[in-house]
Amino acid sequence: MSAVADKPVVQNGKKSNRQLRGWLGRQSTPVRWLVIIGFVVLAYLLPYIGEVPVIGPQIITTGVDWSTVLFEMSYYVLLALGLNVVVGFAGLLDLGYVGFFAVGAYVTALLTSPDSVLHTEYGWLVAIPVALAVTMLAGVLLGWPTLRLRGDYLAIVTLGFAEIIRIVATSATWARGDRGFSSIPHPPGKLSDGSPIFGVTDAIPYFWLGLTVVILVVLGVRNLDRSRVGRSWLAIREDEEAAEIMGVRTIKFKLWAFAIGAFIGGLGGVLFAGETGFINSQTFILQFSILILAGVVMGGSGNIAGAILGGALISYIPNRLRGIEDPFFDTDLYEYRFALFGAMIILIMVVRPQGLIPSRRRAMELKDREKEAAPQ
Amino acid sequence: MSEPHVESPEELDRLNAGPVDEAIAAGPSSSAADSSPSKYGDDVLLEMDNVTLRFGGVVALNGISFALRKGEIFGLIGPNGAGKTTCFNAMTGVYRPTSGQIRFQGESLIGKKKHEITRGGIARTFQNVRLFPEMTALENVMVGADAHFKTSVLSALFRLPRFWREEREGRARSMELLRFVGIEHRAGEVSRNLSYGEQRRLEIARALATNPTLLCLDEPAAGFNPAEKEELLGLIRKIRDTGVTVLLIEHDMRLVMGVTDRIVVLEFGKKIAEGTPAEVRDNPAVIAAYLGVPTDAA
Amino acid sequence: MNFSGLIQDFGPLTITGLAQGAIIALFALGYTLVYGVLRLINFAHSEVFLLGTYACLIAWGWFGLDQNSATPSLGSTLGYLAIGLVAAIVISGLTALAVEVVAYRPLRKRNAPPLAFLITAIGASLVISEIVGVVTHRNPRGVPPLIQSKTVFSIGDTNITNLQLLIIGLALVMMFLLDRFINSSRLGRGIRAVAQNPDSAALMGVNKSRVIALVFLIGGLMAGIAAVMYDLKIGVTKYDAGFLLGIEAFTAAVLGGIGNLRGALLGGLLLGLLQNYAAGLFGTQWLHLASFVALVLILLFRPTGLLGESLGRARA
Amino acid sequence: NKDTSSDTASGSNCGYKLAFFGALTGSAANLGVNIEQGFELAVNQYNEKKGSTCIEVAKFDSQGAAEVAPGVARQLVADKKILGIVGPPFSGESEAADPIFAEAGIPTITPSATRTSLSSKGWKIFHRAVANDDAQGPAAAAYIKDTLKAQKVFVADDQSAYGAGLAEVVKSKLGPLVVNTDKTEGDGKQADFSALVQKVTSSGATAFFYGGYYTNAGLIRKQLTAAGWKGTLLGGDGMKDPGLSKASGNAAAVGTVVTCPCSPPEQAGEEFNNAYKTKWNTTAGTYSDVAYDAANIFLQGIEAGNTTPDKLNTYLSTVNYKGIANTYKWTAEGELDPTLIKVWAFKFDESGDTKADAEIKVS
Amino acid sequence: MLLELKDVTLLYGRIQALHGISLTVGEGEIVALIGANGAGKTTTMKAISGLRPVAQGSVLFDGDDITKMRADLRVVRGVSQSPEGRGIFPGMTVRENLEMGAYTRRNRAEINEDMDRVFTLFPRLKEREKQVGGTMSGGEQQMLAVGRALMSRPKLLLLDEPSMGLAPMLIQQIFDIIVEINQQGTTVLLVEQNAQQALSRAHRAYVLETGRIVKEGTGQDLLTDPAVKDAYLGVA
Ligand SMILES: Nc1ncnc2c1ncn2[C@@H]1O[C@H](COP(=O)(O)OP(=O)(O)OP(=O)(O)O)[C@@H](O)[C@H]1O
Ligand SMILES: Nc1ncnc2c1ncn2[C@@H]1O[C@H](COP(=O)(O)OP(=O)(O)OP(=O)(O)O)[C@@H](O)[C@H]1O
Ligand SMILES: CC(C)C[C@H](N)C(=O)O
Ligand SMILES: [Mg+2]
Ligand SMILES: [Mg+2]
Repeated sequence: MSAVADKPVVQNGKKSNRQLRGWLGRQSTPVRWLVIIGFVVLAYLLPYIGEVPVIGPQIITTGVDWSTVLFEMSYYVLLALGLNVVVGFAGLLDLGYVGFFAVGAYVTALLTSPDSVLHTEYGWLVAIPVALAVTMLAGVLLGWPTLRLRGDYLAIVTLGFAEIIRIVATSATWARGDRGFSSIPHPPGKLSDGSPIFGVTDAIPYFWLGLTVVILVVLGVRNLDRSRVGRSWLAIREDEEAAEIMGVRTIKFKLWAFAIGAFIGGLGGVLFAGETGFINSQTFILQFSILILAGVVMGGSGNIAGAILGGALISYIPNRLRGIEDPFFDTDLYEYRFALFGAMIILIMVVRPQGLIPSRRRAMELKDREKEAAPQ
Repeated sequence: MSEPHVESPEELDRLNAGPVDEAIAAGPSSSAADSSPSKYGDDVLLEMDNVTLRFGGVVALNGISFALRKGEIFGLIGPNGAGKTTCFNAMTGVYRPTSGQIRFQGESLIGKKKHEITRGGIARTFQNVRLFPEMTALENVMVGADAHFKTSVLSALFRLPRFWREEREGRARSMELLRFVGIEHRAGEVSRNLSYGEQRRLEIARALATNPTLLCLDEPAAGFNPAEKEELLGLIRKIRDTGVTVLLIEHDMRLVMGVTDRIVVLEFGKKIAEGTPAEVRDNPAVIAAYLGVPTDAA
Repeated sequence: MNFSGLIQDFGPLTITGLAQGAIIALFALGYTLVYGVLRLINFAHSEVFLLGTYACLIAWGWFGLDQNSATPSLGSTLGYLAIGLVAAIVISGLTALAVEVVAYRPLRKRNAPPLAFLITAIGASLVISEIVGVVTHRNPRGVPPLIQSKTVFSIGDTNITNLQLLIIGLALVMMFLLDRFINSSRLGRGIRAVAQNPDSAALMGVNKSRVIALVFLIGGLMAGIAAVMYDLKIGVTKYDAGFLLGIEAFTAAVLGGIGNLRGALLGGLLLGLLQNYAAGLFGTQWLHLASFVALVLILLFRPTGLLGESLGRARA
Repeated sequence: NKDTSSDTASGSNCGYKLAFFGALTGSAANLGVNIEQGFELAVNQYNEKKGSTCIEVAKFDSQGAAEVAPGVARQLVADKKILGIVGPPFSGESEAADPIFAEAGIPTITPSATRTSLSSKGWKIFHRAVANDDAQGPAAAAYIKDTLKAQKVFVADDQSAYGAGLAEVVKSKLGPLVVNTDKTEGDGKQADFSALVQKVTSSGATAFFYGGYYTNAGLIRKQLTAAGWKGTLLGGDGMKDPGLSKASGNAAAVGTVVTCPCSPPEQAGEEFNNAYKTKWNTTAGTYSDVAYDAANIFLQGIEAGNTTPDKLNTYLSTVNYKGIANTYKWTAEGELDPTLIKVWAFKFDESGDTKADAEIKVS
Repeated sequence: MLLELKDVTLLYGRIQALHGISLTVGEGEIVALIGANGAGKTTTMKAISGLRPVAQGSVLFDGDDITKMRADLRVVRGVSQSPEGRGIFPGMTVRENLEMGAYTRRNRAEINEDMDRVFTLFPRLKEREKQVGGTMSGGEQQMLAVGRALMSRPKLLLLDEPSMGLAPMLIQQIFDIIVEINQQGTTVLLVEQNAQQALSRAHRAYVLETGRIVKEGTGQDLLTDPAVKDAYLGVA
C-alpha cells in the first residue's frame, strides 16, 4: 500500500478550508496568536458592523435589534459548544439538551425573581454559582441512570428528560408555567453616570458578556479535548466496551461529559435569564434542543470551530430572515424560516456530510468512507 | 448508532442482579476464600478455581481450575467452542462466572469492573479485532497508556504540570510500543485503515501500554502467514522477557508448542489436559479431541 | 391525585387508551423498521404520517365531504373509508420513499456518518411540516363526521364504540400481517439480513437499496393507516400533528425495543394506557410526563426496551 | 416647547410613526392580525384626511412569544420616530417587552392583554383599553349561574398565563358548582383530549368553562361532541375567533359561549365595519375596534402637538376619548376607569362566527 | 476463463491497495492467493465480489464485464464469498444464517439437500441450529460462514482465509471439503495464510505483495520455490 497523491478534484470548500487551517498551522506561534487575537477583537466589534459601508447593512438584521441577535447568537453558541462536548466528543446523543439551559435559567429565576416562592431575591451574580451547581447536578442525575443505555436509547431518554423538565416547568405551581418569572435582575455594574451597564434597551453589553463567556468556554473545552480526557471520550464513542477493557473509566468520563455539557448549557440559561429579565415555560421546547443539535452537526460535530459556526448560524439565519418581505404572499420571510432552514440543513448535510468545519479526523474519515461506498 | 456491544441474557441478568444474587453467584466460599493463599503455591499470578459459566443451556465453562505462574507463557488450547475465549471474558470482567473463583495476585476478580481489572494488571486483545477505528494508531495506544495516568478533568482543563508530564510520557511510551510491535511507521494512520495483521499488532501494543502483569492474547496469529508467525513468536518471547506473564489462545500448534511453557487443553468447557507442550502433544485425549493426526502439525 | 376519578373512569380510560395506543403503534412501526435496518431515527416519519392525515381529508373533499357535511349512510361510509385509506396510504408511502431518496440516499451513497442522517431527517421533517404550516396558515383542518360514534357493546359500564373497535382491530390485523411478512417471508429475511450486516447481505444476493426502499415504503403504509385512524379519532389535523404524535410513537418504539415489531405494538398500547390513566389520576397536563417517566424507568431495568431488539444485531 | 423636528413638508406634527407590536405569525396569530388591521385602518384614514403620509405605520411581529419579544422590542425602541405603540396584545409577551418600552418611555395602549397584574408593575407607559380578567372572570361566572343556570360546571384551562388566570377567577366565583377540574397543555402541544373528554362526560357537568385560546377550544369542542356530550362550552376572549369553529366544525360550535371585555361589532357602527371590510376584505375581528380606537387616541394626541413619546404619555393620562367601541379614560395605573368597563357574552352560530348575546353586568 | 481480472486498481481513500492486478481463474480450478499481511488479498476478493468499487481496470465473469455490477447481482450470476472476519448475521439463528446463503435460490428441495450437506460437514452447526450466530465462538462462526457460502451453490466460490480460527483437526477437514466441492464442479478462489495447505491443494496460485502480483505458477511449483518457501512457508 502506498499513499497516492491527492487528486486535485477536491471540492472548493474543502480545499479552502484545508488551506486555511493548513496556513494557520504553518505560521509561527506569535503570528498564530496575532491572527487569533485579531479575530477576537473583530468579534467584539460585531455590534458596529452595520456601520461598515456596503457589506455591513447586508449582514445586520432588519426586523429585530442587531445587538440582541448577537447576544442570542452568543448563548446559542454556548449551547452548541456544550452539546458538542456531549455529542461530538463523547458520542452521547442528547436530544434534550435544552433541559440544562432551562435548569440554569429557572434556578436563576427562582433565586432572584420577586415572583419566586423562595423569596430570596438574590442578585444575579450570587445566583450564578448555585445555578451552575444545580445544573451540573442535573447533568449527573440525567447521566447516572442512562449510563448503560446505548446510543439511541440514550437519545430518547434525554429527550424524555427535557420534556419532563418542560412539563414540570409548565404545570408545577412553583415553576409558574406560562406566567413565568418577571423582574429577574440584570448583571450588576454601573457606568460613571450612574446608569446601569446592563440596562434593558441596549443589548451590546450583554453580547460582550456572552462573547467573553464563549471565549473562556472555548479555551476550557479545547484543553479538555486535547488531553487524556478527550482521548477517553473518543475511545468511548468508538467502542465503549473495548475502552473499558483498556482501562478507561467509562462511567466517570461519561458523567463528566454530561456534567460539563450541563454546566455550559446552564451558563447559557443564566445569561439568558439575566438579559430578558423574564422567563416562562414557552422557551424551553423540544424543537429548541433539536435545533441546537442540528447546529452542532451542521457546523461539524466534534470540532469546536464547527460548533461555534453551527450555533451562530442556527440563530442568525432565522433572525436575518425577519423583516424581509416575501414577494408573493406579502408576509415576513420569517414565517418561512423553518421551511427554508430545513431545506438548508438538508443541502448542507448532503453537500458536506461531515459538517461545515469538520474536525480533521472526521473530514478524513468521511473522505475515506466516501470512496469506499460500493456501487449501488 | 454506536456499535452494539455484547449483551447476552446472562449479562443482563448479571447487571440486574442485586447484591443477593451476587453473593450466590460467588458461591459459599466467597469472601472468606477471597484472599486465601492459593493451593498452587506462592508464585501463582492468576488462578481459576472451579469456574463454571453457563449461557442458558450451553455450559461454556465447566468447573475449570488452573493457575498461571509469574513470568511464564501459558497456552490455552482446545477445539472450537471449547470455552477459551469465554475464559478470557471471565477473567476480564466481560462475563461473570456462574460459580467459582478467579483470583489475580491473591485477590478475587469476581464482580470487579472491567477497567479496574485492567488497571490491576490484566490486559487483553480480542479474537475479533476491536480497535478504536477512527483514532490513529498512536492514539489507540495512548488510550491504553492513559490507564495508569491520573490527569483529571481539572488538571487537563487548567493544564497543570501533571498534564504536561503525563502527556509527554504517554506519547513517548506509546511510540516506543509501536516500534516494539513493528508498526511505528503507521503511527499517524487511523487504525481502520491498517491491514488485518497490522491491526492485530496494534492491539498488542495497546494492551501492553496498560502496563500489564498479565497479557492475554486471543489468537494473535490468526491471519498471519508462517513467516509472520515466526516474528510473532519472537515478539511474545520479548514481551515475556520484559517480565510480563503471557496467556495465549492459539490454534497454530507450531506457535503454541514453540513458545509456551505450559498448556491447558479445554474441550466442551472442561479441562482435559494440562502440562508442558511435550506432554500435551502426546496426550491421546488431546490428540483425539483436538490435534488429530499427531504428525500433521499444520 | 384523584384515585376515585381513576377508578370510576377506569374502563373508559382503558378503552380510549387502547385506541390511542393502537394508532401510536401503527405509527411506531415506521420508526422501528427503519431503525432496525439503518440504525437511523427517521425523524421525518412524523411528516409521512402528517401528509397521510391531510391526504385522506383532501380525497374526501374531492368527493364533496367536508367537516360540515352530514354523516353519510353506512354503505357510503365504507366507500369513503376505503377512499381515505387508499389516499393516505399512497401519499404516506410515496412521502416515505421521497424522503429516502432526497434526504438519505445521497448520504448513503457517500457513506456519511450516522449523525448526518439524523440531521437531514430533521431537515426533511421541518421542511414538510413548515410547508404544510404555511399553506394552511397554521390553521387546523377539521375532519368530516364520517363515523358517528355508536356503542357497539358494553363491558360493565364501559361502552366500546364502533370507531374504537375499528381502530384497535385494524391495528392488530396489520401488525399480524407485517409480523408474518418480516419473520417468515424471504424478503423479510432479506430485510433482517441488511439490518444485521449490510455487507454480508449483499454477498448473499440481497439488493440493499431495494430492501431499504421497501422498509421505508412499509413504514409509510402503516403510517398512512394510522393517519386515517387519527383523523377519525381526533377530528382535526394540523401542520404540527405529526411532530406531537411522532415523539410518542418513537417513544413507544423504544419502549417496546426499537427494531422489534411486536415491541412497537406493545409499546404503543402501553403508552396509550399509561397516558390515559395518568390523565385520570393526575390531570391531563401530566399525561406526557407519565409516558416519559415510564420510559426512563423501563429502560433503567431493560436497557433495550421491553422485548429487546430483534431486527438488529444481537452481538457484533 | 421645542417643536423643532415636527414641521415637515406634509404639514405640522407629521413625519412620525406609530407602531404595532404583537403576533402577526405564530399559533394565535389571528388575534394579533385583527388588532393590527384595526390599528392600521385608523392611521390610514388619518393620513387620507391629511392628504399625505403624515404618520407612518411600523409593524413589529413578536409572534406572541415572550422569548422573541425583547429583541423585537429593542428594535422598536431604536426607531426614534416612533411616538406610541398599540400592543402588545398578549399578556405573556407584555411581561417581556413592556419593561423595555417603559425604559424607553414610549407609551403603549394594549387593546387586549387582560392579565390583571400587568398594571401593577409600575410601568408608566402602560394603558389597557379593556377590562382585565378580574372583570371578565366574574362576568363569565355570572353568565353560567344566571343565564345558563347550570348546576354542575367543569372548569379547565390551558395553563397559559391568560387562560389559567381566567379559569382561576371563574372557579372561585362559581364555588361549589364546580364538579371537577383539569388542565391541558397549551396550543399545539396536545391533540388528543380523550382523557379530558372522558372526565367531562362522567362528571355530569352541563357547562364547561375552558380558559384558553380558540385552537385548543375548537379541538376540544369537536371531541366532546363526538363523544356525545351535549352541554355548553364557555370561554373568554381568547376563544372568540372563527378559528374555533374551523377546528370543530360549525355544527359542533353552535351554542359555544365566549365572554369578551369588548362590545359587539354592530356597536362600532356601519362606517367602521364597512371601511374595515373594504380595506381588509374580511370582517372586523375581536378587538379590531379597540385597536382602531387606540390608534385614534394616539393620533389625536399627536395632532394636538404631543410629538414626543413623553408628551404623548402625559397626554394619555388626561385623555377622555369617546371612540367607536367605548369611552377611554385611564387611572394612574393605566387601567380603564372602572365606570367604563363592560363585558359582553357572545355565542357561536351556524355561520361559524360569534353573535352578540348579551351584555353582562359587572358589579 | 470463468473469472478474469484485468489491471485492477483499488483505492481506500488515500491508500492505494491494489496496483493493477491481473489474474485468471479457469472453470473447475482451485486457485490460491497468498501474500503477507496487508498485501491486498482481501481487497482483491472485495473487488471480485463487488463490495468495494474498482478504480481502474475491469473484472470479467463468464465472459461478461461485471466491473460496475452491484454485489448482490454478482451473487445471482454465481459468485459467492465467505468473507474475512466471517460476517455472519449475529441476530439470526444458525439455520437462518444458512437460509440466507440460499437467498437467491428458489428450489426448496435442493436447498434442504444442501442444508443437510452443510450439517454433515459441520455437525456442530446442526447441534446449535437454534443458537443465534452472534453468540457462537470464533471457530463456530467460521464454520457457519463457510457453510453459508456453500448454500448458494455458486459457480465461483471465494474463500477468504477459511481456516482462520479453526482447530487443527478442522483445518485438515476444511481443505478436504474444498477439494471435494471443487470436484463436484465448483470453481474456487482461495485466500490463505496457511500457504502449505493451500498450495498443495491448489491447481494454480498467485503471490501478492503490496498490491501487486509478483509470482504465479502451479501450486506445486510455488511450494518448492525457494523465495516463496522463505517468505510464506516459514522454515519448515
Ligand atoms: N453469549 C453466549 N450465548 C450463548 N452461547 C455462547 C455465548 N458465548 C459463547 N457461547 C458458546 O460457548 C461456547 C464457548 O465459546 P468460546 O467463544 O469460549 O469458544 P472458544 O474456545 O474461544 O472457541 P474458538 O476457538 O472457536 O474461538 C461456544 O459453544 C459458544 O457457542
Ligand atoms: N477499509 C480500509 N480502509 C483503508 N485501507 C484499508 C482498508 N482495508 C484495507 N486497507 C489497506 O489496504 C491494504 C491491503 O489490505 P488487505 O486487507 O487487502 O490485505 P490482506 O492481504 O487481506 O492482509 P491480511 O493478511 O492482513 O488480511 C492494507 O495496507 C490495508 O492497510
Ligand atoms: C387577544 C387576547 C385573547 C389576549 C388575552 N386576553 C391575553 O391576555 O393574553
Ligand atoms: Mg475464541
Ligand atoms: Mg485479508
